Amino acid sequence: MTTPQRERPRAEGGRAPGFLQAIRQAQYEEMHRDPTVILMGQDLRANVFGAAEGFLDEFGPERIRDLPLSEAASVGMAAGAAMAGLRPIVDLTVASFMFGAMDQFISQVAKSRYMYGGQARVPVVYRQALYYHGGTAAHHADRPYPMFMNVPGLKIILPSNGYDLKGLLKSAIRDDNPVLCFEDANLWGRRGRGGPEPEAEDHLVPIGSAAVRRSGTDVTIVGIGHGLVQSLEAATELEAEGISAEVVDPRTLVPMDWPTILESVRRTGRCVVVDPANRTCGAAGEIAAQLVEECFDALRGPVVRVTTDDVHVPFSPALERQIYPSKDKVVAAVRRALA
Amino acid sequence: MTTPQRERPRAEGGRAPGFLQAIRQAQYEEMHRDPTVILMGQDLRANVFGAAEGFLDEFGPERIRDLPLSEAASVGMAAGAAMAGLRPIVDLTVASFMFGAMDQFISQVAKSRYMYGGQARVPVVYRQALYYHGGTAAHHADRPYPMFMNVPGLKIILPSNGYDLKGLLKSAIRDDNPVLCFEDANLWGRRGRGGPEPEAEDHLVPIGSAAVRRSGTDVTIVGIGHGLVQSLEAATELEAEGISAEVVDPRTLVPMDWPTILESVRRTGRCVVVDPANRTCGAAGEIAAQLVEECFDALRGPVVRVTTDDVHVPFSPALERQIYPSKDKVVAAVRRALA
Amino acid sequence: MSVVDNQAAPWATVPPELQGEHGRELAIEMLRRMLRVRMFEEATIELFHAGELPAMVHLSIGQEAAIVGACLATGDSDYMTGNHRSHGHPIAKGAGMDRLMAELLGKATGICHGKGGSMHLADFSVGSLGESGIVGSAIPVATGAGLAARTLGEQRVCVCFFGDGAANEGVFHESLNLAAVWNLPVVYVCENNGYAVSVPAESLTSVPDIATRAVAYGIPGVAVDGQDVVAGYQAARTAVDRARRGDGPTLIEAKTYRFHEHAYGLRVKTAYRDAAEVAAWSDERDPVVLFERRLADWDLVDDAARRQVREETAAEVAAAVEFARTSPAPDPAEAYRDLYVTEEDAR
Amino acid sequence: MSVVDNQAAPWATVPPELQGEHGRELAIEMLRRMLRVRMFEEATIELFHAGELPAMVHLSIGQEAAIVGACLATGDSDYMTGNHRSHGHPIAKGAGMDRLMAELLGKATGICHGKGGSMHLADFSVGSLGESGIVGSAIPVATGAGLAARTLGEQRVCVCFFGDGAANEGVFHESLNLAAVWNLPVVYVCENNGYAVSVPAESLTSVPDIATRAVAYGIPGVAVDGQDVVAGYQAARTAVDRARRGDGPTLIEAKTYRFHEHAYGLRVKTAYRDAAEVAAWSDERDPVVLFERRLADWDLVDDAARRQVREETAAEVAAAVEFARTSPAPDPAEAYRDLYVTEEDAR
Ligand SMILES: Cc1ncc(C[n+]2csc(CCOP(=O)(O)OP(=O)(O)O)c2C)c(N)n1
Ligand SMILES: Cc1ncc(C[n+]2csc(CCOP(=O)(O)OP(=O)(O)O)c2C)c(N)n1
Ligand SMILES: [Mg+2]
Ligand SMILES: [Mg+2]
Repeated sequence: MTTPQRERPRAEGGRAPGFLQAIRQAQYEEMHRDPTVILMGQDLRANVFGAAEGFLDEFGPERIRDLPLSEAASVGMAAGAAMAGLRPIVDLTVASFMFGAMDQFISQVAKSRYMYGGQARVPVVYRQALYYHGGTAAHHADRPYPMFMNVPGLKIILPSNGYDLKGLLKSAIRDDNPVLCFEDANLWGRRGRGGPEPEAEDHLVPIGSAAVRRSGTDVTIVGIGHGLVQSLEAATELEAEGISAEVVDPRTLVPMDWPTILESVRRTGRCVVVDPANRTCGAAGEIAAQLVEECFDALRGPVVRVTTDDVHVPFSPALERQIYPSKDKVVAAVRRALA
Repeated sequence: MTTPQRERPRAEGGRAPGFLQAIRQAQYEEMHRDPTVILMGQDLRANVFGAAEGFLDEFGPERIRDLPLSEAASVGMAAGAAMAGLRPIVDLTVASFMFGAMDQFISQVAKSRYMYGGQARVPVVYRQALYYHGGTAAHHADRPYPMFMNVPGLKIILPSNGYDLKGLLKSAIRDDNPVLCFEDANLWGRRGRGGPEPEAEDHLVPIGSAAVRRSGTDVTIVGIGHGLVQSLEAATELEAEGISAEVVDPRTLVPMDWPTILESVRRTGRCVVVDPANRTCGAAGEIAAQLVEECFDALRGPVVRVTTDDVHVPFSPALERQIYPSKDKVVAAVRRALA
Repeated sequence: MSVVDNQAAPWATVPPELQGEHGRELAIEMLRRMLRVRMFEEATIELFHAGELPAMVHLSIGQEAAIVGACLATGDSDYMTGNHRSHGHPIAKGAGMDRLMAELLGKATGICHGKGGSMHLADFSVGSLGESGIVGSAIPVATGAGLAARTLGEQRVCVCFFGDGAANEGVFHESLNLAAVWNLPVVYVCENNGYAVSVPAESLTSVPDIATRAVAYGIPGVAVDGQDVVAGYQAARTAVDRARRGDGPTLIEAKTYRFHEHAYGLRVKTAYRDAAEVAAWSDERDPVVLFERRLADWDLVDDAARRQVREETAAEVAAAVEFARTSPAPDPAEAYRDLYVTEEDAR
Repeated sequence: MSVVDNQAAPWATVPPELQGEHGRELAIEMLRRMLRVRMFEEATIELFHAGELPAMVHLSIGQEAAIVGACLATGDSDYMTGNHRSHGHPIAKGAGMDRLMAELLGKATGICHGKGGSMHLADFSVGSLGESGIVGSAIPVATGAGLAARTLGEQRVCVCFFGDGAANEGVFHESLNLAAVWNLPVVYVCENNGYAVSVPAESLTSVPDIATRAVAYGIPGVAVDGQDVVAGYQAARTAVDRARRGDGPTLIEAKTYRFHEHAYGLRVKTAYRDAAEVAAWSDERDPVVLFERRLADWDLVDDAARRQVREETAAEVAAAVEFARTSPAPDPAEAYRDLYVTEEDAR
C-alpha cells in the first residue's frame, strides 16, 4: 500500500498491450528471468487460450505442462511445488473452475504459511478469467473474488487494462505469497491481440496500490475490472452535466489500497462502487462498509453499489445483459449518491 | 421476510432446548412427519456428535446413512436425491469441511433450479457447526457463511439459541429450497444436553425473519450467532452507563430480514454489527453496506463492525481468543458508534 | 473388466435384441434417435453460421451410438444426466426437440426458459435431470438420483454420461465409491472420445481403458465400441438390468470420437490431432453410416424405410428450428424467476 | 498388486536389510523411532489428563511400524506430509521432539510458534512439509513436492501419509492420476487402521484392499503388514528407489490398527468396534512388542541394548515435556504474524 498514483489508463495512449499479450509478455519475461517459474494449465501446450504461443518450444515440457481435469489436485500440487522450491503459475482458465479446488485454496494455499509458523513460503500464482457476459450461462460466468477476499492469506489482483495486468502479474510471479489473478474477459477485446511491442522487462506494478484514473471533486467512483471502464464512461457523460467524478481503480483487492480510496472519498464526500461480482457480500459491500466505518464524517450521501444482481447468469442474451453493471446504472447511482 | 418479531430469547426462561437437543428434536419430528426425509452424515450411526441417538433403530438404515470421506459427492448426491423426490438432511459436521464440496454447493445445489428454468426442486438441508474458539486450529475453525451469502439460490440460517435452531431447522426441512444451517458451536454448551421436554411439533420459526432481542433507543447492535450473546452482554453493561442498546438477532442471513434491521437503525441512528466471520467481505460488511445505502439519512455515526480479525485461527489458547469478537469489543464499538 | 476390439464388426447376423417385430422396431428407433441427434446438431451448425446462436456449441456428432444405445436401454421413468456436450442425450432419452432448440437460441419457449442454453439442457419430463458445464460436476447428482430411486423403492435407474476428461475429476472417484458401497442403481457411461479439448486421453489419464477404474470400486467395468449402437445398447441393458435388480452400478466406457472441434467455432491454432485421424474416424467409423449399412446387410430395415426415417427426422428438426426461430425472446423479468421455489410456484 | 498375509510372521531369520553392522544400526534406529513415537504419545496422554493439552489429540499408538518403516526408507532431504494423526510422522522423519511437544502445548517455542498444534505439525528442517486436519487435503501438496523435486532435477522423493478414510476423497484420485502420468517421485502410504472414526473401512470403502486402487492409475500397489516395521521399510524402500529412479509413484497400504479411540478423550457412546478386537490387536499385534521380540529372537539386539534405547528415549521424551512445560506462552502478537511473507522476513 503506497501513496496514490495518478496514472492515466494507458489504453488511451494505445501503448497498453491487449490482455492476452500482457499475459504472454509477463509470463515469458518472468520465465526467462527465473528458471524456477513453471506454467501449468489445461490446454496450455496447444495454446487454446492464446497466451502461450511458442512456450512449449521455448521452455520445454518440464516447465510447460498441460493439466488434467483435476482442479483440486492441480491447485494443491502447485502449492506443494511452491513450498518445495518452484514458483508455479497455474492457468485455471475460467474462474468458475476454482470451486472444485476451494478446499485446496483455503486449507493449503492460504493457510500453510500461517499454520506452520512461517516455515512455508508459497510463491504461486493462479490465473483465471471472469468469463461473464458472453452467453456461457451459469457454469462459466462466476465472478467469485469476494469469496477469496474472505480468506486471509491470499493476495488478489484484478487489473482493468493490459498495462496493469502485465505489471501486476509480473509482481505476482515475484511475490513470495500466493496471488490470485482475476482477468475480466470483457476487457480482452479492448486492445488487439497483436498489439505493440513488449514493454520493458522491468515494468512492474506494485501489488496493493490503487490508481486514480480521473480526478474529480463531486463524487468518487471506484470501478473494479470492467467496472472501471463503465465508470470512466459514466464520468464522461456526467461531466457534460457538470458533475465532476473522480474515478479510482483499485487494481488490487487484497491488500486493498485503503489510503487512496479513503483520501478520495474524504475529498468528494460521495461514493459509488462498481463491482461485477454478485451483490451480497461482494467487494463493493466491503468498500462501502469500510467507508462508513472509516470516514463517516466525510460522507455526504449514501455509498451506492452497482453490482451484478443476485441471480445466476442466464444464458439468453435477452436476459443476461441487464443483470450486470452498466454505464447507465453507474450514472443513475451517481445521481442517487449526489441526491 | 415478515413483520419484526419482538421475542425475548427463550434461553432466558430456561425453556429453550440445548443445541444438540434442538437438532435431535427437529430431525426426529420431521422424519416422522415426512417419510421422504432422510439423514446422512459422517459417523451418524454411531452418534459421535450426539444428536442422533436411537435414529438408526427408529428410522432404519435406508434413511439413516453414514457418509464416507467424500464431501463433494455427499453434497451433490443429496442435491440429486432431492431433485428425484427425497428431502435429505446432510450433517457435514464441521463447516470447514464444506470447502471440498464448494463446486457442488455452487454449481449444483444453488444453480440447478435456476438453470433448468424451474424444473428442479432441491429441498435439501446442509448442517454444519462453526467449530471455532476451541483449540482446533485453522483447519476446523472456519466461519464461511459469507462465501455462501455471495451465492444466489441458497437460504442460510444461523440461529443463536436452541429454540430458534429447532424452529428454523424444521422450517428448513420443509422448505423446497436448499438451506444451509450453520450451528455456532460456542452456543452448544449453553443449555445442557439433557434439557426440557421436546417442544410442540408445530414449533416453526419462519426463515427470513429476524428477532429484536432487546429494545433500545441509542444504538442497534446486530449480533450473529454467538455474537448475539456477546451483544446482549454488552447491552447489559452499557445500560449501567445509561446507554440504551437495541439488540437484533438476524437468525436468517439469506434472505436477510432487512425491514427489521432497517427499522431499528432508522430509530436509533447508530449501528454495531457483531459477526464471528472474517472481516473482509463478511456478513457484517454486507449489513453495513446495506445500511449506508438504504438509510444513510438516518445514520448519525459510523457503522462499526466487530468481527474476527483477518487471520487464520491459531492453535494456542494464548493466541486464539483475541481474534474473535468479545463483549468488551462490542462495548468499545458501541462507544465508537456513539462518539 | 472386458474390452472389446474397437475395430471389429461383430454382427455377422442380426443380434438377438433386434430380432422379431419388437426388435425391428427397436432398430428403427435406434436409427431414428441417432438421426435426430445428428440432424439436430447439423442444424445448430447452420444456425451458428447464420449468427443465430448466442454462443458456441459442443457437438456430439460421431458419438451418437453410445448416447442412443445407453438411453434406449432405459425406460421413460429412468433418469439421466449429461455434460457440456449433451444436446444429444435428452433427445436420445426421448425429449421433444422444439423446446431444446428454442433453448439453444435463448428463447422464451426454451425448455429452461432460455436460462440454461446449450450446456445446461434438462427435460425433467423424460427424466433428464440436467447437464453440467462444470466437467464432472453432475456425477454426484446422478448418484443421488439413484439413491432416491432406491430409497423410495422405485425401480428407476439413472444413466450418468461424462467424458474421458471427467474421469480424472475427484467427484468421479467419490461418486463411484459411494454408488458401489450402497449398490445404487446408476450406470456410469464414459464417452471416451480420446481427447479433453486438446489433450489426448493417453497423456493425462493413467490407464488406457477408463473401464479399468471399475476395479477400484469392485464393480463391473466394460469397454465397448462406441461407434456401434447395438454394442452400446447391450452393455447398457446388462448394466440397467443389474442396477434394477439392486446389484449396483456399472462403469461403461464407450470408445468413440468427436468429428468436429471441441466446440463448434473454436479455432485451436496448434494442431493436436491429425487430419488423417479425424478423416479415418469420420469416413470409416461414422456410427450412423455403420448402423445403416448393417440394417441393409441384415435385410432388417430396407432403403425405403430408412429413407422414411430420415425424412421424418429432417422434418422434425426443421420444425424444431422453425419453432425456435419464431419463438419470442424471453421477457427480461424471466432472469429474476426460478432462483427459489416461491409461494407462487404451483405445488 | 500384491497383498501379504497380515497375520504371518515372515521373518524366521534376520532379513537382509538388518544384517551386518549397518543393518544392526538400522534395526536399533527402527526401535528407537518407534519408541519415540510411542513414548511421545504416551506423554501426551498424561498431559491430557493433567489438563495441559489445549485440545484432543489423535494418537498413532499401534501404527508406529508403518510410519517408522516408511520414514526410515527416506533420506534427510526427502519430503513428507501427514494428517490429523501425525505426531509420529515428523518424529519418525527425524524431527526433534522438544519443539513438537511445545507445539502441542501451544507454546512460543513450538515448531509452529503455537499456531499449528497437534493436527498441523511441520518441521521443514527434516522435510516435514505439514499435516492436514482436513482429511486428504495434503495429498495434492505432497504430489507437488514431488513435482518440484523432479522439475528441479533433485533426487528427493516425497512420502505422503493418509488414512483409509482419506482414500475416498476426490483429491486422492486426482493426485494419484497426476503422479502416475507424470511419473512423480511420490510414495503414497495409506495407513489402513480399519476405521474412519466410527466407520469400518469395509462398510464405506469399495475394495477390501486400498492397494487395489493402484490398478486405476497403472502404478504398483502393495499391501503390507502394518505391524511389521521391516515389511513397511522394505515396501517403502522399493517404492522410494523406484521413485528416485524416475519410475514414478507407488501406493502402499499398511494394514494396521489404532489402539486408542479416534481422538484421545473423545467418548463415542455407541460401540463401533469390539472390545475383543481392540484387545486382540493391542495384546498380540503391538508393533513395538513384535519388533522387540524379533530382535531378541534373532539375537540381533540384546536386552541390555534395547533397554538402553528405551531409557534414552524416555529421557528424550521427558526432556521434551519439560521443555514444553517450561516454555512461555506465545506473545499474543504472534497471532498476527506469518500470514504473509513480508519485507521483514529474512530471505
Ligand atoms: C471443471 C472444469 N474444468 C475445465 C473445464 C473446461 N472444459 C470444458 S470441456 C473440457 C474437456 C472435457 O473433456 P471430456 O470430459 O473428455 O469431454 P469432451 O469434451 O471430450 O466430450 C474442458 C477442459 C470445465 N468446463 N469444467
Ligand atoms: C474433509 C474432512 N472431513 C471430515 C473430517 C473429520 N474427520 C477427522 S479424522 C476422520 C476420519 C479419517 O479416517 P482415516 O483417513 O481412516 O484416518 P484415521 O483417523 O483412521 O487415522 C474424520 C471423518 C475431517 N477432518 N476432514
Ligand atoms: Mg473427451
Ligand atoms: Mg482410518
